[in-house]
Amino acid sequence: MSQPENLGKIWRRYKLSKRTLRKTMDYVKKEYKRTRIMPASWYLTSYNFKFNIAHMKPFLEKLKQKKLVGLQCSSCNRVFFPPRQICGKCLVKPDRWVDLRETGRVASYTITYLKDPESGEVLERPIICAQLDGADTSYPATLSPDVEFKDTYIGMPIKVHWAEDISGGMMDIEYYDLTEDDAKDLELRKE
Amino acid sequence: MQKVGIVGYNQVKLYSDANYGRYEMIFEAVRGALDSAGLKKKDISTVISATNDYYDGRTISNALTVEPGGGYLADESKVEMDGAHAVLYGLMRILSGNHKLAVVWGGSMASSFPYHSARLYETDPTWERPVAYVNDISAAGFQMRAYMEKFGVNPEDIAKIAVKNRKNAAKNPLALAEAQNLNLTVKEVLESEIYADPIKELMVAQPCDGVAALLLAPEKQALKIIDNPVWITGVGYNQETYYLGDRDLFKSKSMELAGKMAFNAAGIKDPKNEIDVAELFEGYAHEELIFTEALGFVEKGQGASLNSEINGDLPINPSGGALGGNPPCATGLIRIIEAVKQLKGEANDYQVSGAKKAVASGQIGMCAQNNIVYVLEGGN
Amino acid sequence: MGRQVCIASAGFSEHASKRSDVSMPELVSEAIEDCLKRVPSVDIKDIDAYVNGNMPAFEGSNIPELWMTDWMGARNKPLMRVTTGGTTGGSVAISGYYSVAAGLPGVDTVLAIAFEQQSQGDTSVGLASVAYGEISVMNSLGIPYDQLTLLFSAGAAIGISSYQATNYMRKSKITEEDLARVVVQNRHNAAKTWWAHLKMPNLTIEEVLDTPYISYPLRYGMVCPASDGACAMLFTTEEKAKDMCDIPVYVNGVGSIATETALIGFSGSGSGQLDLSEQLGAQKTSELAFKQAGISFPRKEIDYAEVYSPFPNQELMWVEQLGLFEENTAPNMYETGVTALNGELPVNCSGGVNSTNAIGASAMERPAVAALQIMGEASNQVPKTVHTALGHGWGGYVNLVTMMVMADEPTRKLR
Amino acid sequence: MSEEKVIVANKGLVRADFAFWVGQYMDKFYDALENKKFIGNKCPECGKIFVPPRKICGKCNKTIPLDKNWVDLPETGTLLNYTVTYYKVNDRTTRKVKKPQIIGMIQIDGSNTGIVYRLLNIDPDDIKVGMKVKVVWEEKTKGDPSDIKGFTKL
Repeated sequence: MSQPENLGKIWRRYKLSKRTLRKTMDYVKKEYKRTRIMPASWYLTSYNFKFNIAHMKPFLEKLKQKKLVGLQCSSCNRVFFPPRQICGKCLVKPDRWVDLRETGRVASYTITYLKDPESGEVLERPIICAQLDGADTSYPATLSPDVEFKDTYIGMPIKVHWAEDISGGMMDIEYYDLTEDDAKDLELRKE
Repeated sequence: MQKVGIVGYNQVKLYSDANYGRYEMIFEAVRGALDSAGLKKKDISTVISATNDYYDGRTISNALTVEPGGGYLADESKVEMDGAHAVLYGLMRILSGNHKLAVVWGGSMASSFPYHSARLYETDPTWERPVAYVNDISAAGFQMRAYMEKFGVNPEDIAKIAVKNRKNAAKNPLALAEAQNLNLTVKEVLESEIYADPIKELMVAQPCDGVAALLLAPEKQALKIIDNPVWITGVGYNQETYYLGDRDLFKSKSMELAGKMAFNAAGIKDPKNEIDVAELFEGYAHEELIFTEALGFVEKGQGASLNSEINGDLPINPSGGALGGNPPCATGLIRIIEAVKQLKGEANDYQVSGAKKAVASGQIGMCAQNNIVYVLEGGN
Repeated sequence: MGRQVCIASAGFSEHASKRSDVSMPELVSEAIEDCLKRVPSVDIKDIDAYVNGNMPAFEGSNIPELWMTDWMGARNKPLMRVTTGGTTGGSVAISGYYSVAAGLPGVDTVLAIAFEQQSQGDTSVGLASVAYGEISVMNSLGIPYDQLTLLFSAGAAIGISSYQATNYMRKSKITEEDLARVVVQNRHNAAKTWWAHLKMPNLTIEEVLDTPYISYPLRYGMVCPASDGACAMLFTTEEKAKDMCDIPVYVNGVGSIATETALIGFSGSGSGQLDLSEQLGAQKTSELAFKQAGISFPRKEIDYAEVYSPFPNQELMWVEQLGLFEENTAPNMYETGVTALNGELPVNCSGGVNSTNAIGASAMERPAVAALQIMGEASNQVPKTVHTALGHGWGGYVNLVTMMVMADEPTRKLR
Repeated sequence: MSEEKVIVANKGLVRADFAFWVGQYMDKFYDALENKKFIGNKCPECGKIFVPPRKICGKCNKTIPLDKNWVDLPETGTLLNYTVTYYKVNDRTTRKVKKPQIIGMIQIDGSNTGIVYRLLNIDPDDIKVGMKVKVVWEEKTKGDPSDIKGFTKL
């Protein structure tokens, strides 16, 4: 079995090879006769996606006051953040609001490579699954631009960074800041 | 075939533009079905849904409905056909002995998608779809003309069916409000807008929003859950060839074969006399006649002569049928539910007196290319 | 209730990135031809019923089985269509099994067909359209579109797997080399499978690691291709199967337990799947299937496994989650050759989804290959005798799993 | 339910484009259409002639070889069925058009199947099932289904 290694180190080791941009890999190919094609389109623009977001309203109201609340299922006591309309486990509508703190953990993360549409440069951006302390669910969010992407790790403590203009939407949590890690018992700590 | 019990059902009222979110509607249907049987979420062992990626506007239309549909940690699958086909899969799972309670739900929101475009995607994309002359509208027109030409049937006879079903729908509180009309006349039907000549607008089942759910259980368990389950004693399904030019549109070969299979399974020799009520998924008024004939209730071409009113010789679609509201992916399932209501005596205003055995059908495809038939029997 | 079900045959069409020489129904007919070739006593007219499926939004055709009726020989035959996204193939195979197990009068021999011609479609839009509805609701919650693009760029299949990969790498403390090793084993195996897509007989770990990242830690060279192809399986009753083939393969356990959707969840409500490498659905599915099959010690009793792994980390995850290996030991098994062709428990000797991915068909190819391994007729046949095997499928929004456990003798108790 | 609802309905944002491979049988057929000709292929067992051609005869379940059994067909046919509709269904929306279009099912002489196309320059009252029709080609053919402009009275 391979040696346990720090992910950051692995990242650095292969960082160079990332630049080689070797896009083709040879494989045994067989050519097939090309026949005509008939085009068709699926216009999703003519679809309406209908949702009832009544259960989100109190949550959005609280966001305006820079307060975080989760919706709790009174049957299984799971706390949903963002609020969820139906608890699938119990097949009931959760109806209890609980206050949540602004701190949380990175439940999972990945680093994406998106081309900047203007400059054409490939941007590296870590995307995290953030789980707030006290909530039983996580959701995809962004990290503070100050955080080096290679410093990301699972279990990393984070804190809500509020946007300057609060509008009562999910984007009021602009991103998550890194906070001091005081958990000594964490299995794999950042070295 | 061993019989399988229907132990609960629920249907959300049909709306042309429902004040519902999609997940909410599914939740309401499934939760209601469970409540109707007095069961809880943990009792569900398998969930079969009927949705369609092109109707819901998303790939894997069942991926996000797992939770509202009761599928969390249940043996879940999806049938991408009519709701009645989903019941078939639920039935198979129960009959295999692997499962003790199956939830079957189906439905979509026609207010959210372009129905006719989605139907167009069913056609042969290498030949018919680019020019779009074959679509559900023109296919239905061909079918009605073929039926009329072959048997010399008048448009009035077909309009009568539309009148009957829309009048019946008026007695059904869950039917689509737009389809309910107690004072409709044949003349009004014939003078409504041309849809695909000879089909007029009021002969067409209007797509609408709706979800329905049904609970199935094996015989032994069903009797523990409720006192008077309705039994599925026979099922038959069949598909005929695709190209309209290859088919005899004046009859429904697939319905004939499906009916034969179902009656054979249920041990029914003389459907005409043994069946008390039928709930057929008629996309258009004339299809009810074609199906009635295909199932052997009347001779070919004589469909119009049958008295199919609620108090008639063989009541057909006392609930109003699909003309009383056609939520894609749920309509066939609702037909089964309506048949169950008749057999349990729960149909109130449109109850057929003394119904013991019923037939329910579902369909999919141009001119009902694939049909499915159920034979249901009342308890005790 | 119920009856024993056997797999009598399985067949494939050739897979390639562009099967531009055939239309969708013609592709399907190729797989049927190959399937029936193995059972000379069976004519297409002997098929009693059909079960079908593909991933429709990837190909732009709604319910294509209506159109391809004649090509499948399904004219005037019962037909049911089952689709569940990535697990479509597995779901179709399972519904083929149930069609026979139910014992409906006149339905004994069932042909299950799964197919995909991805080169026709817009896979990226297809994949993203899983979440279009949710995008719209998240818009209403105040998340602008450009932000969503960023979040969702890591939200499609590859994005989800990269989350899984980071979680798994953290737990088992492996390097990217371990991931590349899995890829190399798969592509080498694919080279010996006649219908596979990415046949790379000389691939090395270094070559894989020399490709750019798509989404950390997954590299271009580690990712499954998009293929065109079809797969067919013939299910029938015990009695009939004995007449049809030498070694009928009994389907002893099936399962398809769904769990909570991952990442954004439904209507943008997040997910309770916190550790994506921990798959409750897979665990419950294997529990159910093994229970039906009477298997208590999967590690000892399973001789061959085909798992659904478009990405290498998944292969490592699944073999653990399905109960074949102890947690976090899978990478070691790949390093020491336990999972190789001549190993103790060979995995994915067909090259797996990592080498051939016709999405709708992929999850069916797993049980199909597993069945052929038991029959001794697989393209890349393992040297040892295979008695019990499993075929697994994964898909949906990381929440759908299918599994089929099969053996050369019946162990399912009829209840 | 008494609780208040807040329904949001948002449009989808994109469209997906597809390109269907027609396969070698249809490819030959479109080659012929491009040259303003009809061809079909014949089932070796039942002798039925298909327009457009198919790989497998659904009735006999026989594969028709690609290189054999091709038949040249005339430009004339018989009207099997027709309908008049104001609806024009295309991929985008369901449009209602001002002028009704007549859609007919035509059996090309010598073939055993019906194809569905528009009927041109015919008054709806003059149409009779069983009447003879003739193909009208598009001036510039591209080798796709739109090469056939429609059919008109012979």
